[in-house]
Formats: sequence, C-alpha cells, structure tokens
Amino acid sequence: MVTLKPGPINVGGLRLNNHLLLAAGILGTTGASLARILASGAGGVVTKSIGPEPKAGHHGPCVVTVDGGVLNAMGLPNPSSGFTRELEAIRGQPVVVSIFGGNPEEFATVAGWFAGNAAGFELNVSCPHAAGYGAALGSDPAIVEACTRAVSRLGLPTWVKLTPNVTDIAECGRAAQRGGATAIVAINTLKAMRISTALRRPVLGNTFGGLSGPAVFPVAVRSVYDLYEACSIPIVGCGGITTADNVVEMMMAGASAVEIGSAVMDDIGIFATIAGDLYAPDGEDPAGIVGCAHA
Amino acid sequence: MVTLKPGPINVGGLRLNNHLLLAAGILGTTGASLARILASGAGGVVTKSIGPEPKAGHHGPCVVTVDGGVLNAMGLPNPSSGFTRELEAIRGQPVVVSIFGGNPEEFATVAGWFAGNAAGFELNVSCPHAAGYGAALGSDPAIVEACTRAVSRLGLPTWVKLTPNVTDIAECGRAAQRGGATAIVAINTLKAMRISTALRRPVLGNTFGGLSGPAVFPVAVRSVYDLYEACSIPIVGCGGITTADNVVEMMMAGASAVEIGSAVMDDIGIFATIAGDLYAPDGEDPAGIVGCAHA
Amino acid sequence: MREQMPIGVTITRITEESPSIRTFTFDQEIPFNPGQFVMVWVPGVDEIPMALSATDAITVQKVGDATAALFSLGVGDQIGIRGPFGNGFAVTGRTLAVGGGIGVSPLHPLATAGLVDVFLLGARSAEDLIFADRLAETTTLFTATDDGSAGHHGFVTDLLGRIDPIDFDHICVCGPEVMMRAVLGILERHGCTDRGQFSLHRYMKCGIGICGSCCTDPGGLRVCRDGPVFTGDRLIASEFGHYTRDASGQRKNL
Amino acid sequence: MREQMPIGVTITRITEESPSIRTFTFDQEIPFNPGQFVMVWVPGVDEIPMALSATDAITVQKVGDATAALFSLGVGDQIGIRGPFGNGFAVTGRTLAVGGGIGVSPLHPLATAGLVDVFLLGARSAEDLIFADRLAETTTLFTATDDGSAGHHGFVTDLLGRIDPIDFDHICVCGPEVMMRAVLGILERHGCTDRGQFSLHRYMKCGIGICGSCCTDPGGLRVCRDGPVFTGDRLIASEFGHYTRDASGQRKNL
Ligand SMILES: Cc1cc2nc3c(=O)[nH]c(=O)nc-3n(C[C@H](O)[C@H](O)[C@H](O)COP(=O)(O)OP(=O)(O)OC[C@H]3O[C@@H](n4cnc5c(N)ncnc54)[C@H](O)[C@@H]3O)c2cc1C
Ligand SMILES: Cc1cc2nc3c(=O)[nH]c(=O)nc-3n(C[C@H](O)[C@H](O)[C@H](O)COP(=O)(O)OP(=O)(O)OC[C@H]3O[C@@H](n4cnc5c(N)ncnc54)[C@H](O)[C@@H]3O)c2cc1C
Ligand SMILES: Cc1cc2nc3c(=O)[nH]c(=O)nc-3n(C[C@H](O)[C@H](O)[C@H](O)COP(=O)(O)O)c2cc1C
Ligand SMILES: Cc1cc2nc3c(=O)[nH]c(=O)nc-3n(C[C@H](O)[C@H](O)[C@H](O)COP(=O)(O)O)c2cc1C
Ligand code: FES
Ligand code: FES
Repeated sequence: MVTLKPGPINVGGLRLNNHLLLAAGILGTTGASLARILASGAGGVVTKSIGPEPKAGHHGPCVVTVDGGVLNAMGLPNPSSGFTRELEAIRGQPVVVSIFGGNPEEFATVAGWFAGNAAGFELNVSCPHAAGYGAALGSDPAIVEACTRAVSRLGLPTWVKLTPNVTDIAECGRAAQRGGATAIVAINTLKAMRISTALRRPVLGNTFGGLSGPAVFPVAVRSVYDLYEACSIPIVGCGGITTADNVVEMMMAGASAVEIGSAVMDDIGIFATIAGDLYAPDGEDPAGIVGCAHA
Repeated sequence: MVTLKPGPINVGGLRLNNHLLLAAGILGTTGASLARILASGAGGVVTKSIGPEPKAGHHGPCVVTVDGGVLNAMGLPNPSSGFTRELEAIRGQPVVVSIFGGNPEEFATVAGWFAGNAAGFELNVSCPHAAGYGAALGSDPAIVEACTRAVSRLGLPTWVKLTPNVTDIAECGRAAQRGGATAIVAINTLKAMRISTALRRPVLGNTFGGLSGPAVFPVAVRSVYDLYEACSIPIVGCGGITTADNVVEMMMAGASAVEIGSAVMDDIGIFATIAGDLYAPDGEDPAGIVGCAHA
Repeated sequence: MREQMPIGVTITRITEESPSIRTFTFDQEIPFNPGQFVMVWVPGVDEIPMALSATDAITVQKVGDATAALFSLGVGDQIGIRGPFGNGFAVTGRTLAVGGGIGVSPLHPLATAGLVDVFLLGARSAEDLIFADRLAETTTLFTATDDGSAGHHGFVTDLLGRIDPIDFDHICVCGPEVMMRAVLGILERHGCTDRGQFSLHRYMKCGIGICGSCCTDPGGLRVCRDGPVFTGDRLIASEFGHYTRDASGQRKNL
Repeated sequence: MREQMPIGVTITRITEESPSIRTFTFDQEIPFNPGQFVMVWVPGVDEIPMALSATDAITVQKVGDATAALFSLGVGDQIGIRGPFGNGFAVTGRTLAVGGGIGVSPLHPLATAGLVDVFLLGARSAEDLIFADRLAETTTLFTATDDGSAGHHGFVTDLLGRIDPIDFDHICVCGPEVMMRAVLGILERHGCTDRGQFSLHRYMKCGIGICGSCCTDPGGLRVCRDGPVFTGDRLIASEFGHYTRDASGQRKNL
C-alpha cells in the first residue's frame, strides 16, 4: 500500500495536523465532542452546520443504517449563535465551522459570529433534505457563487461543500471558485430514501434524506476527479472513506485532504486507525500523490 | 413480510408473467441467454441496448465489483441490426428491446428494425458512460421528449429509462410522459469511478462508469417515489434490488414492476428465489401495494 | 455498515402501570442486555429512545408529543423498533438497584433476571411505585414516596443513607438526574463512585453514535453509544446533574 | 457484493517459451484451481482473460493489441489482476490431458500438481511444444507436431486414436476449438463425452457472469462463470466448434 510522509499540511488556507478531517454533522454539535475527535487523531474537524436561527431538526426517525451506508435526514438541528460558546474549549485548533443560510446575507451573518474563533468556514450548500437550505441553493451555480462571495469577503479560509445531486458538479465547483472559495469539499450526501415495508411508509421522518458511507465512495471519487479537472483550488474529498487506501484513492483523484463521517459510527477511533496505516516515516511526499491518477 | 398474489400482470402496455424483469445489459446479448433467464423465472426480459451501428464497447477493465455494488463501463457493445436474429429463439415472449441512438431519428431507425419481434421498447437515455449517447441525451428533458416521441409513434409499448445523474429526475419523467412513453424505468447507473491505488490510474478503461447494486437502492427508491408524484404513467423500478422485500419496497414507492440486474451476478437463479419469497396464493392484491407509501 | 431498518412490531398488550405510565408489550422478542434501549418509532410523529423494560416491552411515561401519541395507540397497532442500542448494565456479585419514577424501567429486567439483591424504589406517591410487586419477588425491596403514601416518607436517597454501599459490588441507578446526582454524591462520600452504574437520559436522534446530539461535557461521551450506562467515576467531573442539551444542541440547566 | 478491485502485481520474470509465447511470472501468489483464469489488465490498453499457468504466472501467446502490449513489458513493470474466476478442472482417478498450442497453459498446473497421468501435447512445430520438459517429469508425455519436427508427425488427435479414452476417468482438453471439437467427436464415438472436460475460449468482458458477452448457444451458458471448463455432454449440441461471437456480440464462424 502507498504510505505518506507524516506532518502538518496546508490546505485551502488552513493548517491541519494531518490529511484527515471529521466531516460536518458527525459528532459536531458540541465543543467537547469535537475536542474528543481531535484528541483521537483527526488532523482537523468540521462542526455541525450552524444557521441563522436555532433549529430542532426534523422529526424522527432521523437516521437509519442501510446496506453499506447511512441514510439521514437530521434537518440541520443547531443552536445557531449559541454555538460560539462551544468553540471556546477548542480555540486555536484546526476547527472549520460549517455554516448555512437561506441566502448570501444569512451566510454572511452566520459567518460573522464565528469570525473570531473559526480557523475557517465550510459553506453547506449541499444538504439534500432541508427545504430552502443546502442543495436547494447548491444546485444553482449563480447562488453558489453569491453565497461564497458573501463569506469569502471576510478574508478567512472559505471552503464550499458541494452536492452530487446535480447534472454537472464541475459547474458548481467553478462557481465556488469564482466566488472566492479557498477550497471545494465534495461530496455531501446523495438524495435517497427507504420505505419500511412493515409500516408501509417512508422510514425517515422527513421522507427524503441523504445517503453516505461506503455505498457512495465511487460517486465521491468521481466527483473529486471531475472537480480536479475543472478547478484550480484545492479539493477536500469526502464520502464513504473507511480505510487508508480509500484516502490514498481520493488523493489520487485530486483531493488535498479528506473528510470522514459515517465511518466514525463503526469505529470512533477511525482517525488513529487510518493515520496508523497511512503514515510512515519513509512514506511518499503527499504532494506527489494528489491528482496523480489524471492522465 | 408482505406477499403478493401471483399471476400475469399488465404494465405499460406489456403483459408480463410476473413483476420481475431482467434489467438491460445484464446477460442480454444473446437470445439463448435471455431464454435462460426467462426459463429461470423472470416475468420478462430487457435486452442489451442496441444501437445504430455495431459497437465493440470500451476497452477493459469494463467491470469491477465494489463494496455493495458493481461498477461498469461496457460502452454499449452491441451487434446492432444483427441482433434481430437473436430474438428468433424467444419470439412471442415478453421481451423488451432496449435501444439507443444519438438523436431521435436514430432511435426511430433502430426501433424500426425490431418492430416485428419486440413486445416493446425501452429507450436508453441514461447510460452514464457512452459519449454522445445515453445520459448525454437523457439529462435534457427536451431531447428525452423528442426521442420518446420518435419511438412511441410506432405504436408499440415505449418505456423510457432515466438517469439519476440529474438535478431533477421528475422533470425528465414528465418529458418522457409528454413524448408518449407508456412507462418510465428508473434508474440507470449512478455516474461513478474508482482508482487503482496500486496502478495509480482509474480502474475502468473508460475512466468513468456507472454504479449499480445494493449501494444505489436508496437512490433508486427515492427516484421512483419522486416520479410517482410527478407522472401518471406506470413506473418500473430498477436499481439494487436483491430480495423480495426490496421488490415490495419499490412497489410501495410507486413501481408497477421491477428490473433486476447486478443481483444476477451472485445468483443466476435470483428470479426464482425472489418469486418464491414474493408470491403466495393468499398474498395481497399487487395493485393495492403500488405507491401505498405516499401519504 | 449493516442494514438496520426499524422492524415493525404489533402491540399485543397495554398495561396501565399508573395514570401516566403504561407498558406496551409487543409481538416480537428483542434479545438485549438490561439497560439497553431501543429507538421507538411512532409512525407519523417521531422516534424516541426507550429502555426495554422486558424483552418484548417498553414502559412509557407520558410527557410530551411522542409519548402522548404512543398512549393513543391500542392493541393491534404497529410501531417501529430500531435497536437494541447502548451498553446496558454490567453486574457480577452483590448488586444494589436504585430507581426513581420511570427510571425503574431499565432496572426491571435486571431484577427479573435475578441479578439484583436489594432494590430501592422511589416515586412521588404510592400509585407511581410501578413494578413493586414483581420486584419484591426477586429482590429485597425498600420503597420511598415523596408524599409518604407508601414506604419511607421522603426521597429514595434517604434509604441509601441506611445502607452501606460498600456492601455491594455494583449500584445500578436510574431516575431523575437530580436524584442520580444525589446518589453519586453519596457514593463519592463512601469513596466508591466506580461501583455506581448510572443510566443517563439525553436528547437522542440517531441512537448509533454518529449525530452528536447526546454528547456530554467535558469528555464528549456519547450517551447512546458509550452509554447510556456510565460508572460514577466517569461522571463526577461532568455536566451530569448540572445541564443537558435540547434538540437544537442548546444547553438547558437541569 | 464484495469489493474485488484488480490487484497490482509486479512482473519478476519473463520466460520466452517460444518466439510467440512468453510466461510472465509475478510477485504474488493467487490461490486457484487449475483451469481457472484471471482478467489481466494491461494498463492503458485493455483487460483480457488468461489462464493461470502457475500460481504466480500467466503464459501468453501474442495475437493482437493487448498481448502485444504485454510483450512490450519488462521485469519490474506492473499489471493488474482480477480473479481467479471460473470453475477449473475437477479430476479424481486416472486423468488424460490433451493440449494444443497455447492450450497447454491451463493444463500445466494440473500436471504439475501431479493430477495428470498421460499428457498428449500438440503444436505446429518443435519450438512451439512448450512446457514439454516439465510435463515429462510428472506425466507420461506424448507429443505431436504439424510439421513433424518433434514427436508424432500430425495432429494431437491422432495420438488419441492410439489410446483408449475409456481407460481414463477424465480427459481434460484445451487448445484450438477445431481441435477440441475433434476430440469431442472421438469421445462421442467412445460414448464417453461426459468424461471430457473442455476449457473454452470466448470473448470476455466482465469475467464474473454479468455482462453476457461470453454466453453460448443454445443454453446461454456463461463461459466465464459456468465454465470455462464444460464436460463434453454439455457441449455436444451447442455452438462449440461451429461459431463464436466478437466484442460486439456478432457471430463469427470458426
Ligand atoms: C436511553 C434512554 C432511555 C429512556 N427510557 C425511557 C423509558 O424507559 N421510559 C420512558 O418513559 N422514557 C424513557 N426515556 C425518556 C424518553 O425518551 C422521553 O420521555 C421521550 O423522548 C419524550 O418524548 P415526547 O415527544 O413525548 O416529549 P417531548 O414533548 O418531545 O419532550 C419532553 C422531554 O422529553 C425529552 N425528550 C424528548 N425527545 C427526546 C429524545 N428524542 N431523546 C431523549 N429525550 C427526549 C426532553 O428532555 C424533553 O424535554 C429514555 C430516554 C433515554 C435517552
Ligand atoms: C478463459 C480464457 C483463458 C485464456 N487463457 C489464455 C492463456 O492462458 N494464454 C493465452 O495466450 N491466451 C489465453 N486466452 C486467450 C486470450 O484471452 C486472447 O488471446 C487475448 O484476449 C487476445 O487479446 P489481444 O488484444 O491481444 O488480441 P485482439 O487483437 O483483441 O484479438 C485477437 C483474438 O483474441 C480474442 N480476444 C480478444 N479479446 C478477448 C477477450 N477480452 N476475451 C476473450 N478473447 C479475446 C478474440 O478471439 C480475437 O479475435 C484465454 C481466453 C479465455 C477466454
Ligand atoms: C448524521 C449525519 C449528519 C450530517 N450533517 C451534516 C451537516 O450538518 N452539514 C453538512 O455539510 N454535511 C452533513 N452530513 C454529511 C457529511 O458531512 C458527509 O458529507 C457525508 O456523510 C459523506 O461522508 P461519509 O460517507 O464519510 O459520511 C451529515 C451526515 C450524516 C451521516
Ligand atoms: C454490466 C452492466 C451492463 C449494463 N448495460 C446496460 C445497457 O446496455 N442499457 C441500459 O439501459 N442499462 C444497462 N445497465 C444498467 C442496468 O440495466 C440497471 O439499470 C442498473 O444496473 C441498476 O440495476 P441493478 O442495481 O439491479 O443492477 C447495465 C448494468 C451493468 C451492471
Ligand atoms: S443520539 Fe446521535 S450520537 Fe447519540
Ligand atoms: S464475460 Fe461477462 S458474462 Fe462472461
């Protein structure tokens, strides 16, 4: 297996302890939980997506596990500006605050709250199950560009997380780049649903949700590969990663770093596990790996 | 588990022996192989997609299995008009001929060759890895409508198979319906790829391919559910089905029949296996199940 | 990741334990360890965490929307069950159980399995002392009520004052968090917080350790996955007894 | 469905068996049954089916693009391997092997495993009689060449005429399809087609029984999955020896 030389890296304006970040919305609601993941070997963490108003989220069921994946429709529950206090415990660490809003102004407002204690922002224009938010904006390149610009203007690292539920993800990537994104994150979940045949109704409280986990890995690799051809800013790969070899594969597709979400469910020590397999003193220079699968 | 009353069914202008069809491109290149699947319990079969010229398909690797799925980029290999002779052995049986072309005229030409010995057509406007064909057309509703009209004009049952690689599959469904489709088939494969970390290059000869199998089932259920709300013609569910319960779930989402592809790999007797679990003399009326998960 | 969709179960019996507490027995057995919980899907309403009070039953106090919706169901109705989840109690040797109100629910299967020697049961008044008869069959039961209508007149924690916790290898506790914190205080005074096993309630959405809504300060422990049962030594310097979080993740003082 | 991506192997030795046949040995062992094949990925070119001629080797005849690309590789180069696939030979008791040309490749590991008693090997001329030395070590070897440069002057099927197939429990055959059809004809005359095990070549794309490109008439048998080895009785009334299909699925007469 390919191994990499360990050490801190710089991606999209952020300095990370290694290539492995916690993905948004996974154990990201409290500072303590983010601190736990950082202590367990993650090179950085992305918080739960925070929006303009406190939200309780969708009624349950919010999450079910399926064959090779996780289906969720949390509905973006978040404490809004109250989240600032959660960040106190992890000040100075590589913490990316994921934010969402219904329009560019709301994105700017929310970003403003965290300008003091976030290492950078990740714009959620990609959640597939929150009416008026997320992918509702993220499938229109013009809106992606406007939301990105509203936040990148603050001068902090601005990552934009894209949805795969579009005909052409590269177009959205180019829009984010025009808007001043310092990195693109791909992908958020695939729009999906399951039905309980016993109860004869959709299993998620919200009917529709998002699919993550190993099932979406081939879609995520393709999205990163597409974006690498279309954009010149760094890409952070996300979706279905469970092994060090998956990380290498994402990097070969074009990712400069990766985010890991669903795999935390089966192993909360996944960051240490993967880092243990991925890094070796005699490993390769990571820069030589990024995008090397492109002809 | 829900069981259904056995017996022939009528879907989108076709009479089938049961709800279970073989999906396009799976063991569908020869009449003998289609006959084998029919004899093994399928209620109908869809052929390999046939186009205007013989095609050898993409260079290999054309298929790899992944976690919970199959990734393929066959490149639509097909013998073109020569395929008529393969159909001789299965004349009179519920055989849907899958066809493709680069424009409405080509669709009409290919359909014309088979007007005599096909029970109906399935239009492939959804293959995600054949430049100038499939999803290249299928992501534009106007083209979907035009191709459908060119074939439906022949007066034979005309099913249109859609791609999930679009922002809004319902829009494509409505376009097919306007064009005179007698049923919609959803879904074709999800655009995806994998990279060999050992060889540092995309594993498929064509770089990109399509993901099928259990991994895509939640995406397929969602697509069928969306289409059921948007369209009034029958829907044939396809994508990731491996069990009788999956069939019931697809039907509850809105499918009047289903197609099964990748599952044939693990069990060539899958049709008999599923039929054995699905049908019972005291089973429910299938009509009552279709779409019952909609509020 | 293995598929774990909710299973559909049919309610076969509804037992009124008290005016506000009912046990719903269903038609399928769910192999579990006492203290584990399931996510109960009330179709069209919500999904909420509930301890299994038996292998085929949950015992529910009506407190809000979803529990009220459960109370509106009758025998023959269906609900969905995901689980069991969490760790459950782990006991060997002499075991003391301390239950307050609905908190008796996860302790009940521990007692019926013959794993509890002494059971201290508290509630507001006699009618809320649920499961008392059955508990008395397998344990040495002492009761307490706030209004003195049965047993000791006062808190269940008073009963603990009359017992030496050091006589027990494990002290399993479930009830209102203020009561549990008081028990933890007593164990602390006896220098045996590690013998305490406290079953926590926190707002839960996923039940499988991924969403973060049940995480506690300062360790980030997930109640749904690392718990719901924690030994007292892991709780002593924590949010336990002080605050919790609501559905949006905002802190609420207890 | 389990993940089965191609593994990367590095070529460690290239043996020139004849001017047009080379054995490529690589750095990993692939547990297999003799007669099973792998899909060999020549990066940037194509993926083609090849029998394993040993646990860590394939023996390749240069016939077109992908095989020519293989011939352009050297020691240290990497190729991808998917598999092993298919059924392989199944022998017990006395076994006769009949190989023609490159068809000796899947029979070789059967012989080196000590499972072949008598081996009939044919080729165009002496230099094409590959593996003869090694086969002679573990089997009773008879050879034939078209030009008479070694062994019997004539076809390998002639050698079969001098042997009583009924003396053998299994007759394993691989070679040009016309030759194999001739062997089947001989077995038919002896009334023992079911003792013949014929390893077929058909155009293959997936190797795992899903794409349909290797299906044969009239049974729809998949050479990659139901085969590549079939007993003679299953081939007698089939396309075998008459026609095959190309990459597009069009029939080609043999
Ligand atoms: C591990 C665990 C085991 C439990 N076991 C039992 C039991 O055996 N019997 C029993 O009656 N109750 C039990 N509960 C508490 C039960 O989950 C809540 O009473 C129930 O969720 C209330 O839902 P509601 O919609 O009726 O109330 P709401 O009107 O929604 O809220 C009432 C209160 O219930 C709590 N609550 C609401 N939703 C949730 C949720 N999703 N997760 C956690 N708490 C919530 C909140 O603190 C809220 O303030 C348990 C809780 C947990 C975490
Ligand atoms: C189960 C099996 C085992 C085989 N074992 C060996 C072996 O051990 N040694 C060996 O030298 N050859 C073997 N072959 C044949 C080998 O696969 C072909 O010679 C090779 O594919 C030719 O590829 P090419 O690109 O060089 O030739 P091309 O120029 O593509 O074609 C030459 C001929 O090779 C055949 N061919 C091409 N591609 C394929 C394909 N994908 N699948 C099947 N046939 C194809 C066709 O009949 C074609 O006419 C085996 C074939 C099968 C099916
Ligand atoms: C329970 C859950 C909650 C999530 N919440 C968010 C969120 O708040 N914001 C966001 O951008 N993505 C969210 N996601 C998506 C993940 O960040 C990630 O993009 C996706 O899960 C794919 O990665 P994975 O396969 O490693 O999980 C969530 C995913 C899950 C499973
Ligand atoms: C090897 C392979 C070949 C396929 N060829 C075709 C094709 O020719 N035409 C088509 O419309 N779909 C084709 N498909 C897609 C399937 O018909 C089906 O839509 C998809 O595989 C999802 O169903 P499944 O998960 O049951 O396999 C192919 C799929 C596979 C795996
Ligand atoms: S309820 Fe989601 S992590 Fe515990
Ligand atoms: S090669 Fe695909 S079915 Fe045999």
